[in-house]
Formats: sequence, C-alpha cells, structure tokens
Amino acid sequence: MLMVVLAVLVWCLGWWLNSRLANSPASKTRAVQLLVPAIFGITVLLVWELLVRGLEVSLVILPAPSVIAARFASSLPILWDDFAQTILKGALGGYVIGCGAAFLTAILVDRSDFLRRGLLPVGNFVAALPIVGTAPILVMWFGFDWQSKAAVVVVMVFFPMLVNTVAGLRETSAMQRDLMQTYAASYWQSFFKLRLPAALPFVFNGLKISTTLALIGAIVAEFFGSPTVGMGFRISTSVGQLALDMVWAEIVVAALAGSAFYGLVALIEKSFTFWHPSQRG
Amino acid sequence: ADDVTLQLKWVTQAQFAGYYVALDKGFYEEEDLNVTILPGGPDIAPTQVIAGGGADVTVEWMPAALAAREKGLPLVNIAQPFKSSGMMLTCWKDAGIESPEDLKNRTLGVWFFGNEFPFMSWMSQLGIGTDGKGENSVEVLKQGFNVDPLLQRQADCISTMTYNEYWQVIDAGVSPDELVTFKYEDQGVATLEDGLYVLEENLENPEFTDKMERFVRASMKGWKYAEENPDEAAEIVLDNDASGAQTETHQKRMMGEIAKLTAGSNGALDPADYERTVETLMGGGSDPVITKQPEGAWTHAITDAALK
Amino acid sequence: MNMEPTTQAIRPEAAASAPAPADCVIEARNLDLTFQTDDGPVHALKDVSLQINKGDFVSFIGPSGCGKTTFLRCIAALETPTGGSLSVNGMTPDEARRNRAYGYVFQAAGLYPWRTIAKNIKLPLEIMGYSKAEQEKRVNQVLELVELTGFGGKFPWQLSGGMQQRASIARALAFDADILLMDEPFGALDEIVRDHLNEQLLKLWARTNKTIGFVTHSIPEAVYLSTKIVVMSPRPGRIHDVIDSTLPKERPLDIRDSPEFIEIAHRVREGLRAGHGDD
Amino acid sequence: MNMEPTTQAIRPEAAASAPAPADCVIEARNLDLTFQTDDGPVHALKDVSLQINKGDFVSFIGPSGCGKTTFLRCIAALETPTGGSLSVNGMTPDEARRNRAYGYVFQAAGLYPWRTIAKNIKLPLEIMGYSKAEQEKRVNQVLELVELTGFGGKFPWQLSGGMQQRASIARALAFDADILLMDEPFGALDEIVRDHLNEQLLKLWARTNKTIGFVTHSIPEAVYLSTKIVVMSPRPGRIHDVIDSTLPKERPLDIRDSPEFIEIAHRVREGLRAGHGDD
Amino acid sequence: MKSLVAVLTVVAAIIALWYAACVPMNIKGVLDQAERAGAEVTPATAKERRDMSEIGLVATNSFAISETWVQERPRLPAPHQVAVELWETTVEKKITSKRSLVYHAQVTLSATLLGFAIGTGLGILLAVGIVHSRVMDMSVMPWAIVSQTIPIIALAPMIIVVLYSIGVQGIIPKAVISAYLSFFPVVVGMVKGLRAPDAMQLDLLKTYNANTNQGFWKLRLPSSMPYLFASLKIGIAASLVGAIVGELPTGAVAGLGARLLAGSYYGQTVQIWSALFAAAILAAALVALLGLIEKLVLSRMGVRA
Ligand SMILES: Nc1ncnc2c1ncn2[C@@H]1O[C@H](COP(=O)(O)OP(=O)(O)OP(=O)(O)O)[C@@H](O)[C@H]1O
Ligand SMILES: Nc1ncnc2c1ncn2[C@@H]1O[C@H](COP(=O)(O)OP(=O)(O)OP(=O)(O)O)[C@@H](O)[C@H]1O
Ligand SMILES: Cc1ncc(C[n+]2csc(CCO)c2C)c(N)n1
Ligand SMILES: [Mg+2]
Ligand SMILES: [Mg+2]
Repeated sequence: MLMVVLAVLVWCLGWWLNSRLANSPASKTRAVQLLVPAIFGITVLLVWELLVRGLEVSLVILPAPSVIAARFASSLPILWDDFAQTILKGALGGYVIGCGAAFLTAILVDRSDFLRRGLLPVGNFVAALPIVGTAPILVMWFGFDWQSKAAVVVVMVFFPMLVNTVAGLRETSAMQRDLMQTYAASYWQSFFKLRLPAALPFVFNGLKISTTLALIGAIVAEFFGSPTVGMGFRISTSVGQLALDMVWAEIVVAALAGSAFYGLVALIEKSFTFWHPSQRG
Repeated sequence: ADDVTLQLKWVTQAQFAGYYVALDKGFYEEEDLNVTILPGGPDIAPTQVIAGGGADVTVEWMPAALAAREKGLPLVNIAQPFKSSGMMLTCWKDAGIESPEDLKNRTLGVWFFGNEFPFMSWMSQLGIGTDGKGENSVEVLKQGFNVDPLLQRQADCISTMTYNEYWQVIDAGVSPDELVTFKYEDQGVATLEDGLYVLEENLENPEFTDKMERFVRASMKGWKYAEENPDEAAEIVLDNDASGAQTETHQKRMMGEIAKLTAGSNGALDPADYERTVETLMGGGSDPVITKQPEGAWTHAITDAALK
Repeated sequence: MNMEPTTQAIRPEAAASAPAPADCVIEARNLDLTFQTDDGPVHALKDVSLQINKGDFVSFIGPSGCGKTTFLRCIAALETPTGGSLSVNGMTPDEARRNRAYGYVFQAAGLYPWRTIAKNIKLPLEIMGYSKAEQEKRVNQVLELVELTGFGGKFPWQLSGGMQQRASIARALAFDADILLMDEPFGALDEIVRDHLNEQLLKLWARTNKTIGFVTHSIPEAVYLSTKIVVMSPRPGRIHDVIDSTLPKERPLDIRDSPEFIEIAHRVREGLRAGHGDD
Repeated sequence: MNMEPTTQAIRPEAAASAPAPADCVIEARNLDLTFQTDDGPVHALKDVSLQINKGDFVSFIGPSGCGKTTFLRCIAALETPTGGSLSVNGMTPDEARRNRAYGYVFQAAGLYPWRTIAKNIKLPLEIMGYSKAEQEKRVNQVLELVELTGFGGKFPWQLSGGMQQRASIARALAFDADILLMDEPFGALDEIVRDHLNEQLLKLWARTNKTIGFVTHSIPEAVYLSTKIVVMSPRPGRIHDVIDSTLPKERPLDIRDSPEFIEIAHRVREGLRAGHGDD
Repeated sequence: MKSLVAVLTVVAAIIALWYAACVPMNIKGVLDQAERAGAEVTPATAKERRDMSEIGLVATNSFAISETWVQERPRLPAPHQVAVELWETTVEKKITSKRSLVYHAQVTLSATLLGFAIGTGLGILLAVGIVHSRVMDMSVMPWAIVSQTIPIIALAPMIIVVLYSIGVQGIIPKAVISAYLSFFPVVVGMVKGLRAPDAMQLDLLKTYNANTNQGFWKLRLPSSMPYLFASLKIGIAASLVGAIVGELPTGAVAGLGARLLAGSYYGQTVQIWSALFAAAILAAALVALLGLIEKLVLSRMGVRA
C-alpha cells in the first residue's frame, strides 16, 4: 500500500517538475526539450516499478523495470545476436530492397499517366492487406531464415513508399514545370534538376514511415517460423517459458532500435531537405 | 452453480473432446458447475493465463508445467486423462534417416513456445547439440503452425502429433511409406501431455478443491463417453469450433487417435509416469529443462475424491 | 509525357504563315484560344492581332482573367492557340522555344529552394549545356547586372522578395535570348521596391536592347516602362486599345508626376474602366 | 493557453500614464519594441510617439519590415511594447481589448471557409454573447453597409476576393467598436477592385465616424483615404514624417489626378525614399 | 472512366502475371503428386527435384503446367481458385454459418469498429491535451512515437492475458490492440489539425477576447476536420490489422484472423488467400465509407473536399 501511495506521489512530483520546466522561459532550450520527456519516462518507470512491487504483480504477468534492466544487462550477447538477425539482416535488408524497388517503380509509374491511374488504386488495395496474413505465406516461399523476413518487410514498405514517392514527384508546381519547358529541357534533365529534389520531402516521409514498418514486419514474421535466433523468436519462446523479463528486454531493444533508426533517417532528411520550410523551422 | 474456467492448450479440436462432451452432454451441469472453456492458440501460454487469474484450471504438458514451477509459478497436476504421449518426429525416408543417430547434421522443425522441452531432453540424452549444423549437431528451425516445412522440404524432419499433424502430412498426398517416424514413447523419452493443472495456493481452499473434484469427475465422464462414442464426440467438437475450419473427417480420425492416448488412464496420475517424465527432463547433459527434483508438483487428493 | 500537357506541335497553317517584316519579332494574326473545361469552353483569346518589333517594350494590362497570361504563354509555346497564326522570330512558337529564343519570368520568383542563387541562375545554362567556365562567367555577369553581386552563395529564402525577383530575372537573362517575357514579375512586391526594380529594368532594357513583353496590373508601372501599352478586355479576351507611348526613352522616376505621364495613365485607366465590369 | 502567446498584462507604469486629451483615442509615447529571436534581438519599434484623435483616418506607410504591422498590433494588444507607454481610449491596450474597443481587419480576408458569410459575421457576436435576435439584426445591418445584402448565405469561396474583403470588414464592424484597425486589407486585390473598395471605405467612414488605423503599401491609397499619413522608416522602425492631408473630406476617385493629390503623394514618396535603404 | 480502364488494365496484367507465377511456384508439388500417381516425371524422384530450379522443371515437364492451376494445396493458388473460394464462402453459405466469410468478417468488423472508436477517442483527447498543454506536448509526444516502434504482436498475448486476469474477455482485448494501433495516426493528424489555424486566425479571436474554449469549438476543431479525416482513414486500416492480430492469440476462435490462422494451420492456402482478400476488401470498404462521410461532413461545413 505504501508503495502505491509512493507511486502516486512520484507521479505528481514528476508532473509538477515537468510543468515547471515546460512553462519556464528556458523551455525552448535544447536541454529542457530533452529533459522533459526524459523526466516523463523516468516517472513512468518509477511508477511502474512501485506499482508492480506494491501490488505484488506476478513476475510472469509484468516484471518490474529493475528486473528487466538486470536481464538486459546479463543477456547482452543473446540480445545482440537477435538484433543482428532480425534488424540488421531482416529489417534492414527488406527496407533497402523494398524502398529501392518502390522508388524505381515510382519513377516508372510517374512517367505514364496511365500506369499511375491504374497502379495506385491497386497499390492502395494491396497496402491494405494485413501482413500477418502474408507472413506465413512468405515464410513458406522464402524459407525460415532472414530472407523471408526481408520479404515480409518488402511487402510492407513497398506501397507506402511508392505512394509517397509518386505524390512527391507530382509535387512540382505548374510554374516550375513551365520554366523547364521554356528551357526546352529533356525528361531526365527536368527529373534530376526539378522533380527529384522537389520530391525529396515526400520520399523521406515514406522512408520514415517505413522504418517502423520494417521493424514490426521483421519481428512479426518470425512468429511464423524462424531459425532459433531472432527477436521475434526470442519473444515468442520466452513467453512460452514465462521468461517475461526476457520478453521485455527484447521489446526494449526493439524500441531502442526503432527510435534510433527513425532518428537516423530524420537526421539524413534534415541534411537533404534543409531548404524545405518544414525543416527551416 | 459454481463457475469454472478451463484454459485449453490449443484450438478447439478433438484433442480436448472430453471437456466439450462433458459440457455438451450436461455432465458439468449435473455437478452444479458452470464451465467456460477458453480455447488456446499459438501465442497463448496457458501457464501465464492461469498465473494471471484468467482461468481456474488449465490443460498443459507436464514439461511446461514443471518448468513454470521452477520459474516460481507453483502449478500442481490434479488429474492426468492422457496416459501416453502422442508426440513424434516425422522424417522423409528418402533423406536417408533410419535411426535417431542419422538425425545428426540435419535440419529439424521443432515447436517452441514451451513445447520444445521434450525435444531438448531427447537430444541431450542422445548427446546431439542443437546449435547448428555439424558432425554432432542438428539445425533447429522454429516450426510454425503447420506441416509446410516438411512438404516444402525446408526441413528433413518436423515435429508432429500422432493425432494431428501426421495426418495433415498424409492428407497432403504423402503416402506413409515415404515417411519415417520416431515416437517419443518408443524412444523412451515420452513426457506426460495434456494434464489438468491448478495453482497450488488454491488447493488450500476447500471450496476450490470441492469444485475441482466435481470438475474432474465430470470431465472424466466426458472422456469415457468420448472414447466410447468417438464419432459423436467429434461432432460435438465440430459444433463448438467457432472458426469453422475443422473438417469432419479430420476430427473423427483425431478422436480415434486420441482415444488410444487416453486409454489406460482413469484420470489419476500414475506416479511412475511422473517419475519417468522428471527423469527425462533432468537427465541429459549440460542444459536440462529442470535442474532439481520438483516437490509437490502433483496431488492425488482431487482424483481420489473424484473417482471413488 | 507529363512534362508537356498543353503544348503540341503547332498546326501547319499557322506554321506556314507569311514571314513578318524584317524587324518584326512577334506577330499574331487573328489569334483565338478556347479552353475546354468541365464547365464548358472558356474563350480566353478572341481575334487578337498584334505586331511587336525588335527592341519594343510592350506592356499588357487589363482586368483579371482577360487573357494577358494566356497570350504571353502562347508566345512562349506553353499554350497552343486554337485559331489564327502566331510567329516568333519568323518561326512557330514551338520552334522558337526549342531554339531557346526567349527568357520567361513568372509572377513569383519561382527559384528552387534547394539551389543557391548562383546555382539557380546556372540552371538554364546546365540544361543548355554551357561549359563550366562559361556558366561561372555568365552568372557573375548577370548577378552584377541585377546588382546582386556577392549574394550568389545565398539560398533564395535568405533573400528579400525583391532580391529574389531580381535573381529570377537574372536567371532569364543568363542565356542569349533576344526576347524577355515577363508575367507580372513585380506583382508580389511592395511599391517602393517595385519602383526601384522598374528603374533597373528600364536601364537593363536600354543596355541590352532586348524585346520585352510585360504583363502588369499597375497603370503607373505600364506607363512608366513601355513603348507600347496593350489594354485588354475580358470575356472573351480581346485587345481593347494599343497605346504608343510618347514618353522619351530616358525616364527618371519623377517623370511620373509629369502631365504627359498623367495623360497616358488617364487614357489607360479609361480604357480599363470601359472594359471592366463589376468585380 | 496557446491562444494568447504574446500578450501579458501590460506593465504597471504604462497603465499609469497620464490620461490623454479629451478627443485623443490612441496615444503612444516613446514606444519601443524589441523582438528576441534566434538570430539576436530585432528592434522593430524605436521611440514612436503619436496621437490619434477621434474620427481620424490614419494611414501607416513605409517599406517592408518597418514596423507598421507591429505598431498596429501593439494598439490591439496583440504585442506588448518593451518600452514607452501606450493608451487606447484612456485604458491600457489590453484593457481596451477586453472591452472589445476595436475591430481588426487583417491583410487576407481570413473568413472561416466552414461558415457562411452571415455566420462569419456572427462569429464575434457569438463570442461576445449577443442574443440571437440581436445577432440577426446586426448581420443584416452590416451586410447592407458593405453592400453585400443577399450574400449572407454564401460561403466565402463562392465570392470574389473583393467581396470577401468587404465581408471581413463587415465582421469587424458588427460589434460596437469605435476603432477600426486595418492591416493592408486590400493588399491582395487588383487595382481596379481596390479603387472601388477605397471609395466604399471612405463612404463608410463618413457615415460611421469611426477612428481608423490603416496600413498600406500604396501611396495613392494612403493619400486618397487619409486625414493623416504616417510615413515610417526601418531598422529600427521609427516615424519619419506625419503628413496632415489638405484634401477635402469629400473625395471622388478622380481627385487623384488633382495637383493637390499629386503634391501630397510626392511628399509621401520623398519621405519613403529618404527612409528606404536598399531592399 | 479513363481511370477505370487503367485500373482494369493493371488488374488484368496482374492476373496474367499471377497465373504465370503459379506455374513455377507449384510445379514441384504437382510433380510430386504426379510421381505418386505413377506418371513419368523427369527427374524421377522428389529428392533429385529438390535442388533443381523451378523453371528447369517446367521445361522438362511441360505436361504438368495446367495442373499447377488446379492443385488442392498449392503454394500459390490461382486467381480463379481464390475467387471461387471467396464466392462459395460468402454468397453460397448462410451468413450465420461458421464457414461463411461474412460471419467472420462481421466478427472482425465489430472488434475493429470498437477498437477504432476507442483509439480515435483516445487519440483526439490526447491531441487536445497536447495542443493545449505544453507539458503534455513536451513529455507525451516523443513517447507516443516510441510506442509505435514496439511490435504489437509481441504485446498482444500479454495484453490479452493481463485483460483476462482482470476478467475482461471477448471482444474487448481485440479492440484494445486495435485501438493501440489506431490511436497514433489520429494523435498525429489531430495535433496537426488543431494547430492548423495560423497566427492570424488565432489573433482574430484574441481581438474578440475569446476564451480557450471558444477558440477550440469555433476555430481549432472545425479547421482540424480535413486532417482528422485523413488520419481516420489510416487509423481504420490500422484498426483492422490490430483486430486481426488480436484474433491470433485469443484462441483463434472466430474472425478473419482466425480464418487466416486456421488456413495456415491446415495448409489450406486457398483459404488463407481468400481470408486475406476479404480483409483487404473490408479495409478498402471501410476507407471508402470514411471518404464518403468526409465528403458529406466537409461539404455540409462548406469546406470543399
Ligand atoms: N488552363 C486553363 N484551363 C481553363 N481555363 C483557363 C486556363 N488558363 C486560363 N484559363 C481561363 O482563361 C481566361 C484568361 O486567363 P488568363 O490567366 O490569361 O488571365 P489574366 O489576364 O492573366 O488574368 P490575371 O490578371 O488574373 O492573371 C480566364 O478566364 C481563365 O480562367
Ligand atoms: N513575432 C516576431 N518575432 C520576431 N521578429 C518579428 C516578429 N514580428 C515582426 N518581426 C520583425 O519586426 C520587424 C517589423 O515587422 P512588421 O511586420 O511590423 O513590418 P511591416 O512594416 O508590417 O512590414 P510589411 O510591410 O512587410 O508587412 C521586421 O523586421 C520583422 O521581421
Ligand atoms: C506454433 C505452435 N506451437 C506449439 C504447437 C504445439 N502444440 C500445442 S497443442 C498441440 C497438440 C496438437 O495439435 C501441439 C502440437 C503447435 N502446434 N504450434
Ligand atoms: Mg495572369
Ligand atoms: Mg505588415
């Protein structure tokens, strides 16, 4: 009971601290902008810890953060192997292939109005396919190793990327295109000098959406068959063995990897589209 | 009536016919019980459900139950309707596998999610490693929901149950002559399957034990009825299958095979079988499933009262 | 495919029109243009005939929707007339476009935000295949011409609106086109900046002797700049009046307070009012 | 919270400033305003002193960035000065805002596209809690005032730009504010429509006897409309000149060709040029 | 009209490709069967064929090509097989039958809609909080993004067990998962939408001395509508995926997810594919429905969609 009361107190304290920070004049500084979410995160972890202990929640239902942290620290080699298998091979492999193929297809589609009219609705329809359904099929087709995971990722990221890129390539204004006409520019000249740069914000939007999709796709696909390594494998096996601390350690890895992946793409985006109003602040 | 929730280990199929028959035929009602049957699924760990209080009693395999016990979740076997194990390894004959020794350097499909323990014990007893291909090791795949890895020849052998997956291989057009099977029973590494487990702390509550006595009595009545009327039992299972995916032939055949496994059990756990299971799980090399002799992992209290 | 939604090769009879007099750069005869829209046809230009000679500074003025832009776009081969004939430098407009006969300046500066000012000015040069050294030389030349020396390394959004518009003019001047078509280039700027740019444009015109077609909404601007003012009226777009300016070539800014100027401005305003309905 | 990012209660010494003369509606004394930006402070207003009397039509003119908008926003309590004192109707600007002492018209009409014209005009009335019947009455009144009777049921995008701008003026007139602040209300319109609206605005002013603060970039517009023209100069924004108009109250459109008009326009232009650096 | 022709052409091309792909995909299975039935097959045994390329097998056993489109358990079912299965399980079965896809779609649909409602409600509330409170904006928003990098299927069984343990069963656990997936797009879109009014529009209200509440109802909410609908369309598709994921561990009792799983479990590829298509059709229909509602709402609001 004491712990529960303490948890409520911690929550109030964290919120109070954040209110002070967020409404202070310093709230626009970079430090505070990082500090506030950090305090929020730490508060949530503390409350979680206290509630789990205070309410004596069973270890096999929800482990406390401290237990998860301990497991994380003691299982680094396993976590690394799983990370390499799932993220580096499956997710990243599929991401590169899927986004690359979508980009090339987008150029093709964009060249022909007919294709664009025909392919985009079909693409939207296919994008609505729940991948949980395609995963067992793709495992059957591409085997148990990372190739099938990459295939699932390709299927997941292809259409969001395609739709974004096609939209981006059409982003130029009539005036900008007319300008190219007055120069009697060829297709590829106007592609590289106008349409591609103008499309970049959209392309990056697609790339960003695809990061989380890639991660989720690779992990989910492992539930449908995998070698005895991988984050999805570990999660499902560990649930069966009631090793919930291990499950959460893997979830932490997924969240870290996902955020880092997303952050990286966002960083690259910043350096490529520095000129876009949304990046100029 | 008293409420009882039963968590199954897997989806609705003839493997659990006894419980569905007891429900359908009103055996539970006769015992003044209001039973809810929760089907399982690929990602549901019955042990976790019972730990969370989502069910009163669950159908589980003993290796998983004992492993959970070591993890600090005190599950107790209160009844054991299944006498023998239905687990086996099914291999392509043309892959050149004749004896367990030939498994070395092969790719094998294995169920995980707490169902890998019997296989791991067996391999460690054979002294075969499970961490990749090699002279003295096998490559293990986490087998999905179906028998595709064998049919697609992605694996040389896969895990099957005598009553289920084996027949799916046959249904896919493979003739039994093309296959070689290794039953865990025959290999002497059989572990107990499909027992009824409850939380130890609940057994201190007389009301609960009373409920369980009535539950086990009615369930065994259901099992005996199912054994005697396999076709009707299969129909009852089909009626209860909400997914509409099960077929009549498959369930009738499954019921026939299940009856072979339940035969010889009156519901009470045979301590000898228990000893053999524990021995199998503890035996063998470096990585045993359980490390110390379990205490109080089973009781006859319920069956004694229920079956007298 | 997508790049050329409106322009097709001009119809043969237009191409075959009689060659214009020696110093006539642009000649339109009975030009007609009807847009087919979802709400039915829009008659944007009707029976427009006009001659523009070498070195002329021609302003087009008229109420919104009277077809000023459309006419300029026809000359630039960005739009295809549905009737009449039009020749540019004695060629069809499309041939002229392929020969890069003109520079076009749009209402908004339309600089590419991902390129610096210098790289923006280089854009047409890159496309037309000028050598690197030549590109460099010309960029410096035109930057000086529009008084933007030193700003080549800046990005468009780091410059004021007026400077952007000057850069876009520099871009149109960078390659050797005798004709400069400008569609309300100063429409978005404030009056003072506009005055300043008007002055500079006049100087530039005097120095380069280009032929300029200039669309505007502002009466003083039209009067101040032009040798010839074309007043248009809408529905369908026709030429209402063509006024030849009596102002001298040398025009200080305060010529705008002179009676001659006010007289011409008055005539333009009358012409506009006559052609203009209610808003 | 987010709704009021810039306004805090005005500083006490400003509030305590000596009351202005009886018919002085707006009084600024040594007003100073510095914005703190990422690139360092921007001195937008420096030492601005001005009196506006009841019934005045005051235009603010000056190059882009000279602080016209900022000054108007200070009066409207949308911006807080960092120095000097400012009183509106003898109150602090923020008190005046709470008392709904003024109507504000922005450059773009800024009508809500999801509301009809009538509902747009009702918006301030709803917020200020007028009764339904009163709302109805006033909407009809002001629609008539701006000659939009019959258009109340239309959506903004079904109207031309000029009509939209009139509707937005009607919105500012609908509630009883003696002061009308207008920030380049006609900046986006073409010259002919603009002339028309200028005429109507003058009539409206004559009829209602409101005090009007009007920002513009156009010299003829400023001269045509105002009783007092404030010429500002930038970096930091100061008042360069205050010109009291000698034009009569009654002003037909062609007063703009009169020598008096040209004289005043000339003075304004000179003032502007003097204060205007390079853009 | 032009679009329709284009779509039909593309669909026709896809179907043709699909039929072509069936041949190499299914050839091994067909040859195994043929071999068992005693036909002449080259090479003769499954073991030899195992490592051969599919194209090579097609070349040497061209007699088997037509068989690849009618297999009972193909690796890739032919389009007509899926179409026939879809027809039989929707039109020819009673809707109440457990073998009717309509029945299963309706089960999934109810979880989807409930989850969508919860997710949308939650998303809008969060967005309102984020827009009006700097603390929430700064502390919650980054974590909302992180939450989406967590693979839901890892959490799904645990969510279900935790909800079981507090006695919640049936449709709710599925709806919770589906809400988890749909709240995010709604938060993002709604925050964007509620912040859509520009400084001028906000200033206008300030000159009227309007309070926060009036600002919300009269300005922020109406101007967020187009954004809301755009994100609702993404949200409902995500909801459907969530409901399907939620059906997998709940015992795969009923619903399209259960159909998928059961199909996979028994190697019924045709059944998997028809369930997949049913799900995609359902998603498309839901999105189209939202598009229709959007048109209606926005045009009633006078905003041209
Ligand atoms: N691509 C088009 N399709 C259909 N109608 C068009 C098109 N372009 C222009 N129009 C119509 O043709 C008429 C003339 O348009 P244009 O743009 O030439 O007018 P403008 O004189 O340049 O007007 P503004 O001063 O507003 O720029 C207008 O009624 C316009 O709506
Ligand atoms: N919120 C702000 N933060 C920082 N600087 C600002 C802000 N508002 C205006 N400024 C700066 O203050 C100066 C005066 O701006 P203001 O908008 O008052 O000019 P203006 O005379 O209205 O110009 P324009 O004619 O372009 O509308 C400018 O340099 C401007 O960049
Ligand atoms: C993913 C997956 N995990 C475990 C099992 C094992 N299993 C649980 S109950 C049961 C009885 C037979 O159906 C079996 C074999 C499986 N089949 N699929
Ligand atoms: Mg135009
Ligand atoms: Mg301004």
